Amino acid sequence: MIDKRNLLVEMDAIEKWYGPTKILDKVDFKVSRGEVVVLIGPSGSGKTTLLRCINHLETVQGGRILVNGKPIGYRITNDKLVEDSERNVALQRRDVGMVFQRFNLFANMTVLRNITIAPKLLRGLTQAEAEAEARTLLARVNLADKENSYPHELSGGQQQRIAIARALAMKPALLLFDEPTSALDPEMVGEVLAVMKDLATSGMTMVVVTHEMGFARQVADRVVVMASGHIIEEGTPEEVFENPQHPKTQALLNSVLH
Amino acid sequence: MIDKRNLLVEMDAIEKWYGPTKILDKVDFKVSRGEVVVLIGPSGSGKTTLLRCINHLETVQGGRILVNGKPIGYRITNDKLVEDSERNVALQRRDVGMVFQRFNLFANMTVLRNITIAPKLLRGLTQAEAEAEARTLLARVNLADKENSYPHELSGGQQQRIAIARALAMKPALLLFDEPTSALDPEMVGEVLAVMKDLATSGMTMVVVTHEMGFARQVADRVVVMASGHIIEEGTPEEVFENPQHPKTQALLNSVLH
Amino acid sequence: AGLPDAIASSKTLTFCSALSQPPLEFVDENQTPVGADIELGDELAKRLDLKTKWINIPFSGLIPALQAGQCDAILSQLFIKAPRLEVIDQVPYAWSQEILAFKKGSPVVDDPVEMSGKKVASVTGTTATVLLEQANEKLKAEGKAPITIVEFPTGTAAFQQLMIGQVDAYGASFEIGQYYDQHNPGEIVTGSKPFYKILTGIGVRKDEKGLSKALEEQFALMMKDGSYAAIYKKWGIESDMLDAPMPTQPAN
Amino acid sequence: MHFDWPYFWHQLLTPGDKFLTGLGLTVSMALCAEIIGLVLGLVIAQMRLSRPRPLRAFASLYIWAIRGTPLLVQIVFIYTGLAAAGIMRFRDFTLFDITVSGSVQAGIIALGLHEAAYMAEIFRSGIQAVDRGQFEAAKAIGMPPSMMMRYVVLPQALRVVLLPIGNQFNILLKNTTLVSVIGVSEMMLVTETINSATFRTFELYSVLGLYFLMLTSLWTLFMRWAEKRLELSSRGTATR
Amino acid sequence: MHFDWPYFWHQLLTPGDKFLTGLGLTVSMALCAEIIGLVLGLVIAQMRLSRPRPLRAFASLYIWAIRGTPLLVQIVFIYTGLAAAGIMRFRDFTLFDITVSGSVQAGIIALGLHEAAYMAEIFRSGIQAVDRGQFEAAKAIGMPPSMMMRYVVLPQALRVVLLPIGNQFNILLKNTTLVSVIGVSEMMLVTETINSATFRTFELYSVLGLYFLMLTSLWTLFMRWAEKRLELSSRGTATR
Ligand SMILES: Nc1ncnc2c1ncn2[C@@H]1O[C@H](COP(=O)(O)OP(=O)(O)OP(=O)(O)O)[C@@H](O)[C@H]1O
Ligand SMILES: Nc1ncnc2c1ncn2[C@@H]1O[C@H](COP(=O)(O)OP(=O)(O)OP(=O)(O)O)[C@@H](O)[C@H]1O
Ligand SMILES: [Mg+2]
Ligand SMILES: [Mg+2]
Repeated sequence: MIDKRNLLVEMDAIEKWYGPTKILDKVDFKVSRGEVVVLIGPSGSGKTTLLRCINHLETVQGGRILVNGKPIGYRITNDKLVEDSERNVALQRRDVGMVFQRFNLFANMTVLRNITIAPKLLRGLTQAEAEAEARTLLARVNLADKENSYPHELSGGQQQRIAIARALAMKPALLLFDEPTSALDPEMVGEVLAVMKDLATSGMTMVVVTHEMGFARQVADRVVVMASGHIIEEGTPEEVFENPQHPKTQALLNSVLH
Repeated sequence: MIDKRNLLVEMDAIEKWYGPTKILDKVDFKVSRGEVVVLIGPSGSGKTTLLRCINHLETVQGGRILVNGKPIGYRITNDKLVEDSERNVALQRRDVGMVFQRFNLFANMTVLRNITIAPKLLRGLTQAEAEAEARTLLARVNLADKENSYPHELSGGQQQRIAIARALAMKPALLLFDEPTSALDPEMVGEVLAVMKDLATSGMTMVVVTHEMGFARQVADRVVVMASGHIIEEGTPEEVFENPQHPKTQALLNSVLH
Repeated sequence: AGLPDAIASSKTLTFCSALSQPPLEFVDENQTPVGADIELGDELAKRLDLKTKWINIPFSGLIPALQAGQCDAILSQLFIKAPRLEVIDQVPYAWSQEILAFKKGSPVVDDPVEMSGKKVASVTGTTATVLLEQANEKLKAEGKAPITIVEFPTGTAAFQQLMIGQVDAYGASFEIGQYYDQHNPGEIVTGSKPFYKILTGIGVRKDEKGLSKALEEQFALMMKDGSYAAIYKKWGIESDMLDAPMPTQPAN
Repeated sequence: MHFDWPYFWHQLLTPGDKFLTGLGLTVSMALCAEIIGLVLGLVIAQMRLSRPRPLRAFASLYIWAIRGTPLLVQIVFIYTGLAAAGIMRFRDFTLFDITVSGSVQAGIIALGLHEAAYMAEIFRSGIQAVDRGQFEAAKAIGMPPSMMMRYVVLPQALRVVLLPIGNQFNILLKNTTLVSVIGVSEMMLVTETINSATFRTFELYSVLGLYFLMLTSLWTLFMRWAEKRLELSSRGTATR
Repeated sequence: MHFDWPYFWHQLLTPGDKFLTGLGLTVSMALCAEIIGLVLGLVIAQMRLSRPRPLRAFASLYIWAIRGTPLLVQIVFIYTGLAAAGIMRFRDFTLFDITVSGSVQAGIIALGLHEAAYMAEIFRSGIQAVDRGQFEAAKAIGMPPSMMMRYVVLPQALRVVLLPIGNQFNILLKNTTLVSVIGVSEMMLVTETINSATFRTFELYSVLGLYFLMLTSLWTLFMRWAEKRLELSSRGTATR
């Protein structure tokens, strides 16, 4: 099922501790180019933590993470992993976009500036180029008319779509979503999911933590189930949803679907 | 209907302004000894303000308030009303107990101390006398076992019953209640209303602002309806509830009862 | 060696002085430094073809300021004393005498020891403070009550405390006491006899022998041509004049 | 650079009597001034929150004037200025065998008056942090203002004001150095005096700085401990 | 009591050139020190919040030592102590025709270093008040720390720090009086020298106090105005 040469994310035997508590216990997790992976699991199972390890927003205490074939957050010096400088990690993160539950748009900037700032500063675009790209992206998320608004003037659903556009503006190889719709009022969930579906269809590699089972069923190439810091089950949406093997998966699906 | 000699509260042509806004507009309001008056009216109509004028927690800009035949908050000097000192007002307030929506028990004192402090300091009781009285009152509000608790350790219903006991400890001639149950979870409303009914039955003079129409029906001698700073209607509960005269009263009853 | 480079290039000689010690150094109503030491310093500099600059520093801060390079020399009735000579050189130019100043009406005594149990003001870091402390040692040995020494950062503050009556006496130099006595007639009575006399000198950093040499030479010339005497006469302190030029201390 | 280590260690570890007396004076002046500041500050805070206009105006004026002018100016003004104008002269007095000189009195009073303005603002914000309902309940039950303050409001304000009061005391400790200008032989003036005989300014002021660092750090540690205790005790009541 | 009213009014309304120069020096020293304090304070705040342990430790040590010792001691230490130990000597220099004397330089530096410790704490709390999500979003998009600070965090922290910075500047203005001890002719030392010729302490220090009151009050008014403007402008964006 997994084609080694085509791997975009390769996590091997990841261990993560918070103080004395083990949060991730030798987790192996791989994502191929173009794949859409949905991550589900009960609260506290480590989904957010796993996601945040991919772009090194969390440090790990054991194991190895390769993004695009290169280790992230660590350099290999004399065969030993050495934590990399913030500056180098920042470079590596440009390939990995992230969309947060609470949107986290830059509160001091207009929508347009939110989207253009990173491409200008980090991809070296001119103001005009960055704005042109930003307007294309805004059109894509159906918010062409909001470029001069400030985040606090927008609804949650609008903010989340801007957040997606902002992430796309860096032309990442991979997008991470951490419950992108769970802070939204129900009437806004649809507009965000529509944008995500559109992305998936266009071939973007995505890892999505979500409780939206409908989305998973329609869009996911693979569903991965976590519990207490382990991956307990994975497979196509059909396999996992119709025929769950692990009793915890069954319990989870029961609670989410009803 | 009103026996002049028996009046406990006599408010004549009360005017109250907040800055440029008139809150009470020439309100006449009288309460006889032993009477239970329930005050209803839409939000912002001035019920709380009227109640707080009775014990001079609010100043008035016109009119006259007598409690027990004596003016409150003002002295008559050379035939003119002069605002009284805080110290004198404090003396006059001892005859008027008040129970607040948010209980306002003294947060730094145990239940017992909440009840005994004023009688000790103001009525000159000894510690032993004050405690004996307090225990009787605690038994009356069914909280004999809570005397050493602090307010934040009690439920809202318990706190409100303590607040009633605290007010009673000063042996007031009159008790004012400002929506005593509206900050309570529904399951606690009953226990507070029960104590209030008991008080009413025992002959205590009470003015109660409340939305509990059942209570008004059962206990009130008179229901007074306010709207926009005026008293628009009054009468027995039967008269007001069964046969409201003023269209605003009808609208109010519709919204409260349904 | 000639003058230090910094002086030669800026053409300015900078003095540190506690400008609260009339008639030697103080400020007039226009806030300009005046006094016998000031005139002496200006004249010495003129003869070296230099301008002067005066920096007002509390007395106790003078030597630190010199060490810190805030100025090239100290001209501020700085007595020549062994501990000072360990850290700086001094070019002698006059005598000084110590007295106790009293307010009119107070009993006048000649010896600090007689101030037992009383309060005496002095300026932090001056010899008066040291002399008062020595008197206290003596009093202690005799089992008598010590003098309460109250130190102030400036002579002005100390003098003012005396005028206001918050101290009983002010341990000062004879010259200062005499000046206040003349300028506040009837307010001050100086102690009848100076109880201490000491050589006074210009302070110079030890590593600037060129400057001390130059000052020493010019001072000798001033003595010869009478301009030295003229300054001291003008300020009424002829009794402090040196009889003959003396070498820079410590001599070696 | 030449740092005289032996001299430094000597001064640090075996300070002379004069220095220790200065240390004692620093601490005791700070404590006395703090007491004045607390009492007067409380009074002024009450005035600021009281009804009569003249009282309120006076309190505001006091706070504005004291907080708007430098402490150093206040110290000289009180000690020398008042005496020069013939208004007030600080005379030595002896209490239980301890003679308190006029300059020490003036210093304590100047520091205390200064502290009071800051304390008044701290108390005011503490009192205003108490829930309005507590005031109303106390009034409604018939307590006169003084009783309400004493039994209901101040005990509840205490928690809020403790930390800022502690920080302010730390500032006061450091401010005692300013009274050296009126001839009070606290640590700074003693150091100055020693310096004028030895000229080891760097070493001496390092020692002085370390002593102050010790005083202020000890006080900070004490405050942390007190805060933790208070927290524990309140948690105690919360779960009783 | 004898108060010389004519003299008082004369000094207040027609202060001499020297006094006005002193006033100018007071204000310009405060401004220069504030700039040093702001820049250095920002650097130290960043160090305190940064990852490398030695940087963090240095920043904490700096803040602790400066806040734990009296400013007066710091001033003397920097001006006299450093020179006495042969570490640093402040020399006059001339810039655009203005000669800045060594003592003024030392004063500005001492005040600036002092201010920096307080500014560092203000900036730190301002930065910590910014929502964590803003940091994470900036990191996730690939901004290195310096860029994140400059474009995302500091602009948002600004609002929180403005008021405490303003208050701190008021304190700084008053603290300039302390440099009179190293012979800087700011307002206080000028007053002192005038006093040494006239001994009208009470009147002179009243005038000095009033000038300071004017300075600090003007600054307070300016701050209120600035705050209101900021509020209005933000309300503007909120309802756009
Ligand atoms: N900063 C932290 N310090 C200590 N423990 C943490 C921290 N962050 C997360 N945890 C713990 O790590 C575990 C995994 O957390 P994580 O947020 O990854 O779970 P999750 O699967 O995303 O849950 P949810 O569905 O609630 O978001 C939980 O037990 C959580 O309590
Ligand atoms: N402190 C105040 N300042 C200005 N206006 C006030 C203040 N307190 C009350 N008001 C106004 O006075 C009017 C009457 O208020 P009041 O609280 O007496 O009404 P109410 O009948 O008790 O309403 P509710 O049922 O909501 O408690 C309202 O319009 C209210 O906005
Ligand atoms: Mg999560
Ligand atoms: Mg109400």
